[in-house]
Amino acid sequence: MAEMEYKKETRSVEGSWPMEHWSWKFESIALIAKAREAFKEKKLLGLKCPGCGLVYFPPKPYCRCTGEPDEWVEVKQQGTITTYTFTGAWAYEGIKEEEGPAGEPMIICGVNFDGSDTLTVCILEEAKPEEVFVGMRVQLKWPEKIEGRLDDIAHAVPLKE
Amino acid sequence: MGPGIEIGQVPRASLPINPTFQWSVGNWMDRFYDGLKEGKLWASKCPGCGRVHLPPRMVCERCFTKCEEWVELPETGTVQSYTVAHVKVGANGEFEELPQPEVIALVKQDGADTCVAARLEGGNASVGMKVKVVIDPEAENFVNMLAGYRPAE
Amino acid sequence: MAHVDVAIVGVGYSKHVSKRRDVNIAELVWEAVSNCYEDAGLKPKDIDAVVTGNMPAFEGVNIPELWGAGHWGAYHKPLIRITTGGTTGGSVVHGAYYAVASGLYDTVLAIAFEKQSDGNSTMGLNTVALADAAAQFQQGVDPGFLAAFGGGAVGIAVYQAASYMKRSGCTTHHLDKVSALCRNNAALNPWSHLKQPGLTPEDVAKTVLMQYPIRFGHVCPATDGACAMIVTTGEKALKLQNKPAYILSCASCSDEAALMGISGSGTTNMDPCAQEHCKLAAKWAYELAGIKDPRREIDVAEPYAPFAHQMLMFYERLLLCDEGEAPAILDSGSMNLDGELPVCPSGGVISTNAIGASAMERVTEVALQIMGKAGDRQVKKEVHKGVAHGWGGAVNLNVVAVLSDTPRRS
Amino acid sequence: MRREVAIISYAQTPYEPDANASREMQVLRVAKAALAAAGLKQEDRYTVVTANNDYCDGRTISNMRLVEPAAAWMKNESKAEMDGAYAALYGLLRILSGDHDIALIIGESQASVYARWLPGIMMMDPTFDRQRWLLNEVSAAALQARAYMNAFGVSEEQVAGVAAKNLDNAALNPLAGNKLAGADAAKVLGSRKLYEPISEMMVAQYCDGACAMVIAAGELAEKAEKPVWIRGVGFAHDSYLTERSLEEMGSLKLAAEKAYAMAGISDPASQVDLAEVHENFAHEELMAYEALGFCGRGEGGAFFDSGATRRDGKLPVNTSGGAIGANVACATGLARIIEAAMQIRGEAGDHQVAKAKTAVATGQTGPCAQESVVFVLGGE
Repeated sequence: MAEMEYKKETRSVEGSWPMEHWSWKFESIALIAKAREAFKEKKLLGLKCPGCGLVYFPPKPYCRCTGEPDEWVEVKQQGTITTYTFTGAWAYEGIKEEEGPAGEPMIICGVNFDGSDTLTVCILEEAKPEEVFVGMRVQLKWPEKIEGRLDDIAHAVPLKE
Repeated sequence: MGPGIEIGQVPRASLPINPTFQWSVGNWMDRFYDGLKEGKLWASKCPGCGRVHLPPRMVCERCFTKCEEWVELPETGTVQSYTVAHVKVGANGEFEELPQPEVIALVKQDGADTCVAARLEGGNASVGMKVKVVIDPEAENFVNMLAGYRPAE
Repeated sequence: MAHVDVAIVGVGYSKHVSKRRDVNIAELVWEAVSNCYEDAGLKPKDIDAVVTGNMPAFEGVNIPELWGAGHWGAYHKPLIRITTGGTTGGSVVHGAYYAVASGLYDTVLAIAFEKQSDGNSTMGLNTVALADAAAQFQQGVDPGFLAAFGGGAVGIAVYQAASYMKRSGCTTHHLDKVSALCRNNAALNPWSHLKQPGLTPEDVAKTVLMQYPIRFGHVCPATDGACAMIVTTGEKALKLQNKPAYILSCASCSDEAALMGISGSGTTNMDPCAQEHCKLAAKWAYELAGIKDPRREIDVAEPYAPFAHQMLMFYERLLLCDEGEAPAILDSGSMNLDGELPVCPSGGVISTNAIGASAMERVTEVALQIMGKAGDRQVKKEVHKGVAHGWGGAVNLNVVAVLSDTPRRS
Repeated sequence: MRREVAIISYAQTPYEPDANASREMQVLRVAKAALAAAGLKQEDRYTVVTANNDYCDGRTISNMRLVEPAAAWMKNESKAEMDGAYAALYGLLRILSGDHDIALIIGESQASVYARWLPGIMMMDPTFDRQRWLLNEVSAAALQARAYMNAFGVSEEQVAGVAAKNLDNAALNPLAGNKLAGADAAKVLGSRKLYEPISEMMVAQYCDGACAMVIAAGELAEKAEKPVWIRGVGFAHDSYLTERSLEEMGSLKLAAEKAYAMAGISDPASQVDLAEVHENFAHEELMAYEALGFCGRGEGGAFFDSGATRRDGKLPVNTSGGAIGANVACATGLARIIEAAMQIRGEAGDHQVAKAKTAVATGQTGPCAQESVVFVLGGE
């Protein structure tokens, strides 16, 4: 029996995870649908946990304290940046990027709106990367046409106090 | 849900995304498929305890020895178990009726110590029945080159 | 009730490269397992239980132990599969530690692996959040925004890095220095994936920016690789090794997923770099291990840092210094192989990342340093105690293990 | 064992084909109920071990989003990607180490989320069987059934009889989702043929649900009103289904031997009062009688015919309806442990058996019960 020689490249079997046949259930979609309705009246609705008082915005059906948030409370439209990043090519800290990620520069930040204890992610407009810092105050910027979409609340501008 | 909240029917969401994979079969299965290309059944043999694996395995699990010995097995084998299938699993994971029943058998090739799961032609089957392997070197998917078995007569 | 001492007596790795197309998953793992048996001088018959894990999204195989474990000497043995994403390797070590410490299984084989070339690594990571993406698309979020806000291929790390740099005064130059330090250490480690001897921070600064502040040079590779480890009781260890590495303690802690609320909800984990749960896990581990002052008692650290900033950030969250001190400590040279507290002497996850295995490889690397078996990458100072760490999920899962050359003083 | 560990409390959701709740809310409900029943609050020190599967949940790192629902926020949490009984075993190891005194164990999945038989196909050998698409959990079990029935002359009526027993028992279990009072062998044999000899009613249909359990040593166990002590535990891995004899459940036999040795049981048939067996298919319960030592090799059919395993028999098995009554991937084995504990505590309501001092519960993972875990439980 000839000594076994080893190939570097052996056949590959093709396969998949047909995730299109999976479907998930979310109470949160129903809760956020109510919040999205309120967007049309330019209102932000968070859900307060009876167990520990935390306010989730956008709303969430369960809390880390194992309570089930059940009281709608209005959340302010000013907030604080808790974390951020920039997409697209840009010049920062003096380093000019010849080739960098495609797309025009965008500042994406996590915003904690006053009156809530959670973060939601927004694109910060009317600001340059150098101006952004954790703790920066921002103001929600509604789109011209508010259709009650989740990304109606995805834009903010620096707060002029 | 809390008193102030009633959800009614819980909403659902899904996504038309299917991650794909490409599993390298390794040198033992690659040699198995090379053999089938020439109409041969190559099985790995354990130098430690003599167990013969078909499909071949790099390591004999019984004595944890690398199986670098090979044996070519005859086309005949014995049905260890079988099932008459009335359904198959559809792409969505649910059962679909088969147009007519087909037999799936676990066959131990003469000289092998492990089994191959494959279709058994001819409709009637019994445990201990003698069968012959059907090899299709031109199978569309190489995993089906060992196409199945038919009664040995 | 006296504590059952748990000691590592064998470590085994497979080769770590970007593509192993000459082996299947089970065969790749066999390489690490057989090296481990050899290192320990043991055989499958000596093993009382097997603990295994990987992150199945990368291979698309559900519970690969069912088909593969025969290749690993697990025939007819008790086997349990523990998987927790990025922390899997560490969670598997914890499983093996508890199995021995329980008094029910004296000698346990721990196995962690990933064969990322069998799948698509980016898609594998995406499957962590596709369910939530599905929900968000349905509520009016377009895929482009989701991809950008999700941080693209680098995920939440970009937000974490930005926040950390603001909190600690860490600059992009520090990130470049971390990559250079790790990749040079990796060059001395035969089992590492990326070996770039002589890499300088300036070289790293020239690599393409992926998303602020993370460059290609600050990010780990995708690796095919496996790791195996044998642990046994302190008593049996001394018959096999004159200097076994004891696992003094294991602790993990989980927080709410950072940044991305479920399906669009808000999340209370608002600052992905705070990592309070990492501090808690470290605190618990040090308490169990009897360590009062980690920054003086710990001799070597292997934080899990697939992204450069994480080596400094987790150095702080492992309570080895105060908040914001890590960049200065890096500058002082203390983290080098010849420093007071060497960090990632193995080259770290930024040089080698077979995701399922990586958190175990942090433990095995600390063990090799303690046993004096780390070859060219053995640190200069004498190593008595070390800490190994892993993070996973949306940076909301953390595992810590504390190792020592002496058993736990009860 | 180094420490006496007891089951302190437990909770189960109703088991339904398509629950009107997400997996997160089902986990939250059982976690809160189990903690409350043990008199525990989130501030108390406990470790959490969950059992769930990335492919069943359709979520890689399926435990990542379960941290808050599993009452595991800021807790020492881990996950076994197998049946919930393995999570119970792992929780036990954590307590026996002395590093933990209390463990919350949770098992969950939802058949309404995943493509029913695909996660099982994804378990098959990716270099051969998987894309040949012949082997799935049911066709593999059919090959097992044929091998067993042929080897020991077990009839389809006997297998159907087990399914009928469990469907009838399930009618007395308010949580079971799959029940048929007065079911008989003929009804079962008349159900849709899938892979002979397996017809639809012999299959433990996957459904939605979750269950949780608190186990503890030390103060909480001593203070507990009706602790159910864990006397013995064992688990074992068997070879891939094409590389072993399918005439017996090898891993269950090995696991049972270890658990019995630890519990000091030498003659299970007389020392065990009842069993809750994780039977994914009716024929597996007959095979389990043999693997668990309730009768000799090949005598499972006769043992069933003797009526011993009926609700009023000398060794009742699956009076809860078993997996055929309710089968939640990653939770069914944990539910068996809970049902056995309920019997010992006399809390099994309509399906309570008279004599329940020593009970056996089993869990399995993988095609043809490739991986098995056994618990032996005892009252005071």
